[in-house]
Amino acid sequence: MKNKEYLREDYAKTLKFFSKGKDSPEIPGNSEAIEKYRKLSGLKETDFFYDAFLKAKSTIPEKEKKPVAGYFCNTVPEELLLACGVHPVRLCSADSHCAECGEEAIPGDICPMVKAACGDFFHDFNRMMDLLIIPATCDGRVKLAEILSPVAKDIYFIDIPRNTDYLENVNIWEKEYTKFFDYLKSKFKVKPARREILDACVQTNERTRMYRKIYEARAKKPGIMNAFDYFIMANSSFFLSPAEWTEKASLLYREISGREQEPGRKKILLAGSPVVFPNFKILDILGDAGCCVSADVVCSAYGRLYDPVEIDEETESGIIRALSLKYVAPSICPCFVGIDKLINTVLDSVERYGLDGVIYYNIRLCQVFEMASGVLRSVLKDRDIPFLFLKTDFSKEDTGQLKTRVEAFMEMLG
Amino acid sequence: MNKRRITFLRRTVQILCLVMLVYGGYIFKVKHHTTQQANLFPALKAPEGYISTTKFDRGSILWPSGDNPVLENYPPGLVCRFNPRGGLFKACIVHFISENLTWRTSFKYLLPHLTLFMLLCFLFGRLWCRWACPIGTVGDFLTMLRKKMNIPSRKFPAGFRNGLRSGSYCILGTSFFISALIGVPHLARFQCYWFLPYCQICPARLICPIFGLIKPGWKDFETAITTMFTILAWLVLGIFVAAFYWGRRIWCHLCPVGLMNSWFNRGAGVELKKISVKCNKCGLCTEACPMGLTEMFEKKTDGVFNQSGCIMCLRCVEICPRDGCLSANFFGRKIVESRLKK
Amino acid sequence: MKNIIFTILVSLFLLCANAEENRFVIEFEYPQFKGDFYVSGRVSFPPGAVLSDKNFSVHDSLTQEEIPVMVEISEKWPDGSILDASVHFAANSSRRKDYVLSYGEGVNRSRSFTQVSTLPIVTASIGNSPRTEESLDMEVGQLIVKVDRSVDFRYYWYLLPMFGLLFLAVCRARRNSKS
Amino acid sequence: MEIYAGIDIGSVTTKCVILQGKSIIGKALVKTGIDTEKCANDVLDMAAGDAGIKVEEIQRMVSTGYGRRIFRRADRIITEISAAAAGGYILCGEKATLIIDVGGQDTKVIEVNGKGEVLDFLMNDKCAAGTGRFLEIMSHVFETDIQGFSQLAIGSESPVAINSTCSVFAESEVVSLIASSARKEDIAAGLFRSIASRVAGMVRQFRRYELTVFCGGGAKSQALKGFIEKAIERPLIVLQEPQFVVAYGAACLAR
Repeated sequence: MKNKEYLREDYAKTLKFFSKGKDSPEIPGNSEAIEKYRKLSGLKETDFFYDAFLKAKSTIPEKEKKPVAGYFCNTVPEELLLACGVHPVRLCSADSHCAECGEEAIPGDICPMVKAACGDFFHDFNRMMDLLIIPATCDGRVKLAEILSPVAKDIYFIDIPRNTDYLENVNIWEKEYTKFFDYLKSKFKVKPARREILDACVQTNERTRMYRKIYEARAKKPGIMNAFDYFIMANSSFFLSPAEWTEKASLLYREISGREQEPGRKKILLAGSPVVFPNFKILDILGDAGCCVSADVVCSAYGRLYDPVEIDEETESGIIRALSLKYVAPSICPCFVGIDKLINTVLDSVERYGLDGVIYYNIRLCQVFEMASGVLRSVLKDRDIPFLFLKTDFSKEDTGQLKTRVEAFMEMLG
Repeated sequence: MNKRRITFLRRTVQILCLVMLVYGGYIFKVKHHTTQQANLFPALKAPEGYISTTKFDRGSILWPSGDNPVLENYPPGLVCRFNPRGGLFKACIVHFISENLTWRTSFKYLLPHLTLFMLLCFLFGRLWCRWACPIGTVGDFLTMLRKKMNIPSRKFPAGFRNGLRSGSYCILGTSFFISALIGVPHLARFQCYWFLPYCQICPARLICPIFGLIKPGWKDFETAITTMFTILAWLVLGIFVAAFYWGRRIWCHLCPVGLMNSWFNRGAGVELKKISVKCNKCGLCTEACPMGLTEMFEKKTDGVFNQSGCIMCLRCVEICPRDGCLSANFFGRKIVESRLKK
Repeated sequence: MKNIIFTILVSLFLLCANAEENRFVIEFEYPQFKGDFYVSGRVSFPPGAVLSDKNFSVHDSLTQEEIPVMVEISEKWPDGSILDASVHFAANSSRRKDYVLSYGEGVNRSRSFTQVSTLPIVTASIGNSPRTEESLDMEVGQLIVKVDRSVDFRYYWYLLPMFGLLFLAVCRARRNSKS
Repeated sequence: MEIYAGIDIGSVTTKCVILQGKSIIGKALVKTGIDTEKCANDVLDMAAGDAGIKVEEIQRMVSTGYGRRIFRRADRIITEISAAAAGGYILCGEKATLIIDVGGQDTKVIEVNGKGEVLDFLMNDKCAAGTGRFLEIMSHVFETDIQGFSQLAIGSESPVAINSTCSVFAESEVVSLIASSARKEDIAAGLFRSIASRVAGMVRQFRRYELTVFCGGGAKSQALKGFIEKAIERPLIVLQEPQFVVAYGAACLAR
């Protein structure tokens, strides 16, 4: 018995054990949080997004009557999934309760986002969906794929080189995405025509366009939409279909564009780790200190929705290359090589929207984000742009300390 | 899928230029004169019946006074120059210089044409190549055909492109050398078939007359020299077709006319500017560049980045999804800048 | 820089190669008899060299005295310049002279005649250019090359904008490469 | 003459400074107990007694520090960072560029401009490493108080290398060093040096530290001052009673 070869199935029993007693799809505290933020919102049209969050887990797989694929990270090309008739759902979770659950399988000092993602599955193995796609972006996700593989229905692994230099790697991306597309075709037994991929691209581009309108409106007129609404809206694109999202967001845009800006607010750029519902701790703190998150460069909102697919040649290869140029090349995640992209984006946003300062939010134990902050800090200091680094996790114990910092930062801005 | 305004404008201009260059003579209905000597260069042969080969209009030439328009004396199919004698501009500078070298025409006669050529190059750089060049337009149709066939384009490494550029210098040098050699007294008795050596193998020789319904001299095998040139012309045409079909504008690195245009490119009036802080390094500009240039993507500082290879198609400006990252300027005045397509 | 050097070299090359040729020596054998006779020769020109029949004349090579000439144009280039012309002028066998045909923009013939008498005709060769139905072998090797020293401002003022443009282009290119 | 008060409710001690015009007329310091608000009221009464005035005579009060929101009588609440900047700036004059505040719970390094405004600041993480609390815990290990601990460190000639700055792990490291019969002085100096290098690391991020003011409870330790000076290769200015700088700054901001 001792010398028996390890098989993934050996671990499945343990995983099933972890999930015992937590198998309700509802995560405790989520609906209360949604109602709390809904009350803070002064907008009518955000109701749809809050409702979508309430129903997110239970309804989507049934409603769509389509196969559902779950994925992590920004580097999975949604358009290919849409073209294959699959409903894509981004599974990134940031729930402190889930993170605690996840600690049973992922002990130690690991990024709480990874733990939460794992704990999320222990809550509800239905979230495995028909296919789980995990791109090799950060180390935590790579190992998460292995840990979950005994219980997952199907796991696909996209291997993306760490260097996001277009010239060196565009062929690798193309190869990797083509492989992924071929896999999807054979798994779901479909043969999407070029037109169908193009239609999917049109859908996501419409979404991008609408997102940019809202993004710019917020940046130019501070206070027309609070940060909770904004992130709820952006995060709901994780599981809503692009067409539905665009439709509702356009209503929201119409509503906010009629509102007047609140004068005298300090405009802040939020950079760093992803802000994902329900971990709005950082937004709570910023809101209490009276600062207005006018723009952001975090991957759960800006990084996901800001860049469109621009297709140069409408051949299949051309489309797939264009997808890689949307998803991988402009990525500002510090997991990849290319810190200059992050810094340039921050500098450009600050200049373009006349922002007062930059707050860099770092989830504890995400080392790459923390390392990138040092360079950003030094660059911003040279340009006399106020910068604040906040390192925290999902727990509430350091709220007081963070508040002091944010308040001091606001006092510093005057 | 998106509204591509620059592409639409460019295609319109290209087709207009093609029509004007090929059928301009018919459209403007101007008189012109030719002789049977035109068969020296088969592409120049005018359609039968349209031109009287024996009669000519005495005294219609007024040189250099200004009352002969650019398109006077314009035979159809003669795309290589707008006006063979005395007009304002000869489109193909290689043809024009070769001819002058061969006939040992006084340098002073060159001056007006050279000045105009330089002026146009100074204003627009290599804009000609992507917006007006008739064989480029033909090549673009081939590229469109490939896209319809769902065949991916080939990307070529920088070394290959530089090699083509060196090849272009060689072709240009050889062409001028032969042209000049014909004209040297007492040196050699070249036959007239040798003259305009590049024009004899230029793909335009075989392509453009088709539009004018002229027999382009596809099988000109009368003497050894014409046979050689005809075979070479077919070879070059093959390279041309292959280059445009698979490599988009890779041919333009080899074209000696484009080469001469490109000398003025860096200081041209049409400027491409990049504000690199707005750039997110997605590489779309390089992906979309028909010449396969990478400098614009690599550039890390702000400013003008006209390169000698750039043909000013403004595709990069059009495709860039970052608001205001790339822009096309004319002597510092902004014409168009990149933004998200509506 | 490489390009600029290349441009300058090409320009120099063009300058050197484009020396102007505008004179032919008219070669013919003097007849045995004494008295007047016509010299008649056929001459071909490169395209663009001679635009009108006024643009060439015949001179006594020694005294530079202009000889009255009759010119018949037989063919033109596609651009309208003269390809082929017959030149007739009267000579006398008692005084042997060399005749030179000058042509080009700067030449303007003042003396010509049109009436043809019945004098004997001696065929001259001017610029050796045998031609067949399909080809024209222009023996440019037979030409006497002389540089016309008369400055023609009508053309040479173009040098000004040319160099101006070149200067501007180089300046702008340098500025652009600096930024 | 108007009278102002600044109350700094820190995690270890609560300080109060009463100003009349520009001069300090009264000050008081107590240990922060479990009832923070009572503590704040007590210290205010003590300071008023010190100044010889009644609490009602104070025109404006500003509270700062970790417990600033608990003290409800304050007219204005500011963060200790702004208060420290103001205090250090007013006490040292316009040339101060950097203010180091080693407090009980956290260590702050604040950059000020020529007008006493905060340009930038750094704070240590939520754990006790590099703070006054760390020194306190270590002095307990050596069975002395902070001053004695500091004196012990000054007597050292060759400080040992201590890697851990986490209070829990440093304690066990110290215990094992004592067991290996290292000199007590050297161990104490090693501990001070490890904190100093941490503070110096924060200071060096600012790149301009010509005139650095050192305040907060930690500034009372000569050893810490010496080690920070050695690490940043610049002299530090320590004010007379460094613990009151924040409270003084708060009182000044009440004006």
